[in-house]
Amino acid sequence: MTEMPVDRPDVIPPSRLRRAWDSDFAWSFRHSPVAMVSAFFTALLVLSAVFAPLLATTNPYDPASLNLMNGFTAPGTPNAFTGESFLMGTDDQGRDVFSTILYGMRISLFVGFAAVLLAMLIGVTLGLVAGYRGGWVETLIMRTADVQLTFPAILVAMLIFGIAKGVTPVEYRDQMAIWVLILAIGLSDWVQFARVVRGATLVERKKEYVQAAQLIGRSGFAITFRHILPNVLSPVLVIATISLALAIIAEATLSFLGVGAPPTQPSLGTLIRIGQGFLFSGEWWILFFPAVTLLVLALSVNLLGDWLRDALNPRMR
Amino acid sequence: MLDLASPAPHDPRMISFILRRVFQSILVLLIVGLVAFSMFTFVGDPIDNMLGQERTDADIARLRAQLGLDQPFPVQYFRFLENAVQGNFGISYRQGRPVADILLERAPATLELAFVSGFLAIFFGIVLGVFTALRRGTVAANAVMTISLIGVSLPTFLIGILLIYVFSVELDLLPSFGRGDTVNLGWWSTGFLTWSGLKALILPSITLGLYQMTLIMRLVRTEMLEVLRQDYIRFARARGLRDRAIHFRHALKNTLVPVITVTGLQLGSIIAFAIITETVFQWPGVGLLFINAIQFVDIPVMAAYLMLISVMFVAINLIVDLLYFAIDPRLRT
Amino acid sequence: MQRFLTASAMSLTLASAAGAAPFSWAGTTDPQTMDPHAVNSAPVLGFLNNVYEGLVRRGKDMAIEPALATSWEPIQSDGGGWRFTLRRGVTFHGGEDFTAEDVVFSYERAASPEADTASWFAGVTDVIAVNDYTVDILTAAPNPIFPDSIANWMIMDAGWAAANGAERPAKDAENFATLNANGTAAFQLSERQPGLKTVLTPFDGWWGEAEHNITTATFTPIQNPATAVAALLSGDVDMINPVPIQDAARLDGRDGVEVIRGIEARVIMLGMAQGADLLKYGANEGDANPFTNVKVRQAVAHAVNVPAILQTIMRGSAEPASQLVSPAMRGYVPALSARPEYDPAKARDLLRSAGYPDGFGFGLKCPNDRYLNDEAVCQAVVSMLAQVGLDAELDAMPVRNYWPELREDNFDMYLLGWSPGTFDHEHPIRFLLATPNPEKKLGSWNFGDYSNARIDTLLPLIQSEVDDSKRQALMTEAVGIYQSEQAYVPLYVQPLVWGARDNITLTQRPDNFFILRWVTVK
Amino acid sequence: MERFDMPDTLLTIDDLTVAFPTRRGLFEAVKHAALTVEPGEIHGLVGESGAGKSTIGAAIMGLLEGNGHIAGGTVSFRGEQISGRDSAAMRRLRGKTISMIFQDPLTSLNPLFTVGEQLTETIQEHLGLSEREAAQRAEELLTRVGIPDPKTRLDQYPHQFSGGMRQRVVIALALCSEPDVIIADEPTTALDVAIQKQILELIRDLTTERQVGVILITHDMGVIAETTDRVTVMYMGEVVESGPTAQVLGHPEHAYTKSLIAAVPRPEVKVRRFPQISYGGRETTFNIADLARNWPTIKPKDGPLIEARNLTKRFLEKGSLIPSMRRYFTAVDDVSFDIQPGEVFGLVGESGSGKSTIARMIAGLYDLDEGEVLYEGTRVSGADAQTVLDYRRDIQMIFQDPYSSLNPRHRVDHIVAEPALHLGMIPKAEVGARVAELLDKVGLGAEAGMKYPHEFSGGQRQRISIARALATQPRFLICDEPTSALDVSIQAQILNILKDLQEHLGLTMLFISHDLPVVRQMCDRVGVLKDGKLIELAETETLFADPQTEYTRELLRLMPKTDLLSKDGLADAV
Repeated sequence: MTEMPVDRPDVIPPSRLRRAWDSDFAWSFRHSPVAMVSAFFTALLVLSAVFAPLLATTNPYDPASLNLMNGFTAPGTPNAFTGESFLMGTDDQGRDVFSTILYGMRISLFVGFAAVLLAMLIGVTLGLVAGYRGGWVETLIMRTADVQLTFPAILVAMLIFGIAKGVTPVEYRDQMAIWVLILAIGLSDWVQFARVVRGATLVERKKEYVQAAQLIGRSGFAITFRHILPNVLSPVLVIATISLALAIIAEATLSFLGVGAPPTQPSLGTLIRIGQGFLFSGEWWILFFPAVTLLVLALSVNLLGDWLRDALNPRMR
Repeated sequence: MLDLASPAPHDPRMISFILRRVFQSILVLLIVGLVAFSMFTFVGDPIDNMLGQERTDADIARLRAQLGLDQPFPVQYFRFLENAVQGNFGISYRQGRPVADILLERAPATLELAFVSGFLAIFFGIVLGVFTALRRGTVAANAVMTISLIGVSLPTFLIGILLIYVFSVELDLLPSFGRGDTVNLGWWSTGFLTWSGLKALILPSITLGLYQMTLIMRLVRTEMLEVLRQDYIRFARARGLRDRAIHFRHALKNTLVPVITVTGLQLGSIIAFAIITETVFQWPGVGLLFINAIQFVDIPVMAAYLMLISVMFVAINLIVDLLYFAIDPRLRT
Repeated sequence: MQRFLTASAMSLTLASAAGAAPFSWAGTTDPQTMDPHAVNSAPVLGFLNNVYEGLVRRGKDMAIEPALATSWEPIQSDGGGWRFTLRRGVTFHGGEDFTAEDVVFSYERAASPEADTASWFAGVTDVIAVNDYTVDILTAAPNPIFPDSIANWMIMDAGWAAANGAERPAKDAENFATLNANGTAAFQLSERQPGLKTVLTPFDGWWGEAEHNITTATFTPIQNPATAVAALLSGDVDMINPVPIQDAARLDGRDGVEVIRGIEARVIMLGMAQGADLLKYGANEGDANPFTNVKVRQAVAHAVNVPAILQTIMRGSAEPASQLVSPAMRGYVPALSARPEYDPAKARDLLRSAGYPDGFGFGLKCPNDRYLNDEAVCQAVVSMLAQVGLDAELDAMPVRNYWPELREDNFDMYLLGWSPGTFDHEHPIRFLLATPNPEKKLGSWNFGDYSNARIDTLLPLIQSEVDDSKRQALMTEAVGIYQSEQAYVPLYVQPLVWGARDNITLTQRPDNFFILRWVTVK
Repeated sequence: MERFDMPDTLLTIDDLTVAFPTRRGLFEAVKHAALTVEPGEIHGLVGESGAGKSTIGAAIMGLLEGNGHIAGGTVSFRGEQISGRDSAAMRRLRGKTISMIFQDPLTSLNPLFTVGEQLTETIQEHLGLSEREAAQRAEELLTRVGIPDPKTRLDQYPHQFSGGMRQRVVIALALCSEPDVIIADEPTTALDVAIQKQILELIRDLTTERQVGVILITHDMGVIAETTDRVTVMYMGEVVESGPTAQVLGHPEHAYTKSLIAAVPRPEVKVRRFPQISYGGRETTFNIADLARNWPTIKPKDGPLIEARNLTKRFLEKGSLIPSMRRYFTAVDDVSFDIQPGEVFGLVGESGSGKSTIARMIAGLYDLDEGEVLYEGTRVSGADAQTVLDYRRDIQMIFQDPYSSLNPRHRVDHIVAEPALHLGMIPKAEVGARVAELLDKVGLGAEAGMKYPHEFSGGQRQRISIARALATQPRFLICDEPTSALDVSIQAQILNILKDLQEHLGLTMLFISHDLPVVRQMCDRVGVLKDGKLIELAETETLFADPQTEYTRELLRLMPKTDLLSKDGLADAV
């Protein structure tokens, strides 16, 4: 719209940082309070998860450090037996809820990120291949995707969980649980990536830069991954953000169904599962703090995804 | 040669398209079924649940052989399919009754719940989606958008528990579990015809529908904004059509085309998500049946449930395809 | 014994029949069948006790009392046996008369290979109808506790079963008796929707005198404990079993509801692999198995802070256990009621003298849906053991995976709960302590392969000793052995916590059976 | 500017300024523009992209996008100010008084409603007729805009109409409410030249017949010359010149108008170079002479460089599992031609005639269903890897769309270097220098390599494309509509570059275009394509002077006439 009829004289390019700060993307961020607030909370939570060992008052994963008599201490009030006091109280095992949340968030975020990465890897690859190759390959991939999409994610996850539990040697099950969670969520979540990437690839494939690459005999592999892939990443980024929130929730749900992280190394979801058992018994803090953390985390990530969707869609501006 | 290629009143293209889809879906579902069946081996061992505390190893071996559990799972799967084709889904290990009967008893509860939550999700999803699209950027729209996100930022089971806590325990307004009183219409038991049945539907259907509603709402909003940017909307404005006609006739119909696919698939996952809602609300549907079946390793029930879900999905996919043909003239010619 | 007596005495005083009312209750599991012989599980037998009756039954104090038999006496013959005199004038819900023929039929049915209850009759050689109201049950060897062991053997009408093709219980096919019932008890089945709802109504023709004032009784299975609590609080049901322990205190404080506490017959204990040569899990996987050393087992016993578990996880509702049965059981030895005190220093000393000054790592298996707060208890045990240097790797799983795992010996240590079906100390000795012997059906739940020749000798003596004081002496010796060898580490007796609306009066029996005829609604 | 409104002046725009707030400040898309429209008059609004002409149209309708608003001046209808009215008032005005036709008939119609539904809806909205009367009127309107069998057509959906027919429907829709003013925004840009002619004639006839006033927004001088009564020339939001069409085009006064007119390719005369527009921007240099010094001189073999023999390409139209059920569409049908070394060979035809398909077949992007392509006598279609590689090293291509032909996620130096690197034509160490040199030579400066494509304008991007093509020092260059997406002044620059390439480097070219005047300027020989068949092939001069087929004669007849345009600046004419 603002194209000049005559080529503009070149200006000296400003520094990379300056340009990034100046870009429409950054500008839209700086002018969206919601985006900034949610980015703040996301960063805060992610950082506190990463630095959990420094921030946490105890290591809830070290059984030797726990004192069962500290169990069910209310937030801020000293325990009747031990006299110890905890910011967010303790759970049934006498674990400090605050520390457990920090460590639990680590697991939730790790599972979330890894699962999304896995889903992205599978989905983007299959989507690219389907979109670029077309033909029966596309039919096969997309039909599988359809069935997968209609096949409830929880069922898929439970199925994978069941199989993995069966084939894993017993002694590795505890460590495996987290990887199985990642696999389960990742495998049930790839479809939307594949669909979006395929759609975008179909559009990109017809563009002339692809033909320019074909003209010089670049391989299909190089064209899909070097040329097309970078151009289909914006919607992928949006989906990845939303998926991250979904994966964290999915992890919680799977934990609720009893196929999640082990209680000795609780994730946020496991904490909520444990905590919901104390909803009627008056120990509200065991449920409340993890639930609020999960809500804030998922909400921030979702809001960030919302903003990204708008900011990355050029027509939305 | 048969004159199949010429345009017929019912386009053979549509029929062959649908047939192809059904065929493909069934094929993939059979494979998924096989994988699922192989899972049953790992869910646990039904034997301990079927025999009491005083069982012996010989009892275990005998029952195992009797149930065919000593066979490799492809054999078990094939036998299951063979029987299923003849309408025989076997006998529940736990209840000792034909699985088909059990499913038929339980299906109405799940279907009614899915129907109500699907309706809520679609209705409010579309209404709020249109609202947030048309009022984009206003405080009200932003509030709806943000609040709706809470629906996808908390796990379903927690929302259910919180709803029970607030509306059943603290306020004592709505029942905390179950379907209330039901009325039998033939083999179909319905909760629609009694006051307590309707009251019992409220919390579970909100719990189940909230997530889908949020998704549909956001999808409708995105699509609507996209459609509102189209030339034909600008042209409609240029012709002086009223906003109402433009928004609710021209824009909405175009918005619904992509929404239908996703919504169709979402309705499918409502039935799947019902597992969790039914567990929380003790809703006597097939989802609860499935969870119980897992707990007791009731393999015939699990297998039949997966088949039922699969068939439902094929059907939903088919309906979505047909709707597509109905709504989009470009596919018809 | 005294504990539940006081509980039931209290509820008795409150009982006063004032007007009739409907009653509804909820439990975790639905009785999977209405056939009293098809499945030997507590939910089924407990429920069907309201519909069917046996020759004998248990009273509010668990004591055996006459039911369909008015009296019984041992037969002095070669092997042994008991003669039962049947009650006259009893009719089934369908109107059929109750006779000796029904008892013989019910024996054949319940002892058939298709039945799950066959093991109750392992020692029975024959059942003979002497006349219409006398039945002889002959056993291979004298069995002093036989009447105690058949309290859950329910009598079904022979004619009804034959007419409906239900002569044998069915496991892999549907059967008329799966959905229908025809017993003699105070309540009859009027509606059955498996997994949804089961409705009972009082049987007018019952031989006994009704203590209850219920018009209809509706049972709904509610799997999720929180949902059940919500249902009770909102008045959707009148009674729930169980109340999650952690909610009990809160429920106490609520208007309109009441918590009924008692102790169950079930003892929760830790088992250890004693027959295995090597450790199977954890940091010391593949090393020699320390649990073969009694000092190590004793160290475990001293390391676990049972009072703390009872204080927090069990909320003070449970009692510590020193033996494999609770004090309420027959054969309990009051003299040996002391359990190893919590003493981490002593535990460390024991480990040091056993040659493990730095402790060792191993695997602990635990169910997560079998016993009250089982997983939390295991977690607590892990952290307590860690404090003496025992590094347990916890693997908690649903019970459907748990038993196969134990059967395959995939554990170093495990959690087990045991409730003696006969309410007798002999039961756990037979199942948990006897050297495993599949042919003699001994030690079938002795996963850790504990073996002691004296125990194996004592068991048959206990089984056939008719004299109570001699029997108790034998029992005392057995207990002394398994306590000193620390065959198991008994932790506590599982509590029973029920919740009811405060207008309900009921009796809680330690076997966790909910008997409707003791319920009154105000 | 002083202005005396005649009493029956329909539309008066006075001192109109339209502003869009952006984060870099207020952007004024239209600055102090003024124009009037009389009944029965077509007023042309011409300018290049970004001139603000469409914004004026939208401002009149009150349909400014986003947060655009009228920042100054007025729009009046029959002397009454309409700008600044509330949205309800504007809506009553729209359609009823002022109607609009958009560029793309494909997207202007709602795909989910029948043409009849859309017509009757609009008619009922404005004329308050009954359903039956409205349908009757809709049928009359379709007849009037020249759609045969209107009764059946009413029940059809937009996708069942061809492009030209659809634009007629759009016009019918714009006429529904019997408006007094019609704003036609590039109404024929998306159409083939034959259809364009018909549509313009239809608009002309309707204008006279109904005495409506029309604002015709276009970038095409030919359309202005042929259709309009008066013309307003815009440049960067400002009106630079306005007046009767013949006067403005024949005797432009403003420097911009002059340069714009000079840049228009003329079908009747071939120029050696296009005069450069020197208004408002700098003259960009292009130093082909330097490039020629390092250019490898290969003496061509005797005979044609490229031989296309019996090229045939079919596309699957309807798939089926059963081969006999499949239906194909023949895009290229038995086409043969030669291209001599050093020659510029043109292919012309309407959209869908197969010209781009042929270009892609020769470039090796499409497999051939039949026929073969020979390069210097060697068969390269379906040949072994080495032959294909050699061929690829010798050919390059310039694409139509400068926005899609450069990968937006790659840096410009990477884009330019890729072909040469991949084909192994320059050592890695020299790539940087070569890219910098090329970018400098095409007039972008070496530092352009550090940027991404989106930082460049369309013309600059097309220069990057050229730099990329030159990096491998090709002998044969395929130009697929290289300027059809560009403004006329940029087109002149790019065509000049191509002319230079041919002249200094002796490049052989295949030049694909739908635009006959451009072909006339560029090509030595021309082939005319119709429905995938090559129907005529001749020297350019011969073809324009003495077309042999009826189709070619028709194409030439339909070209917008440029007789009116000033001949100033065409000094270089051969």
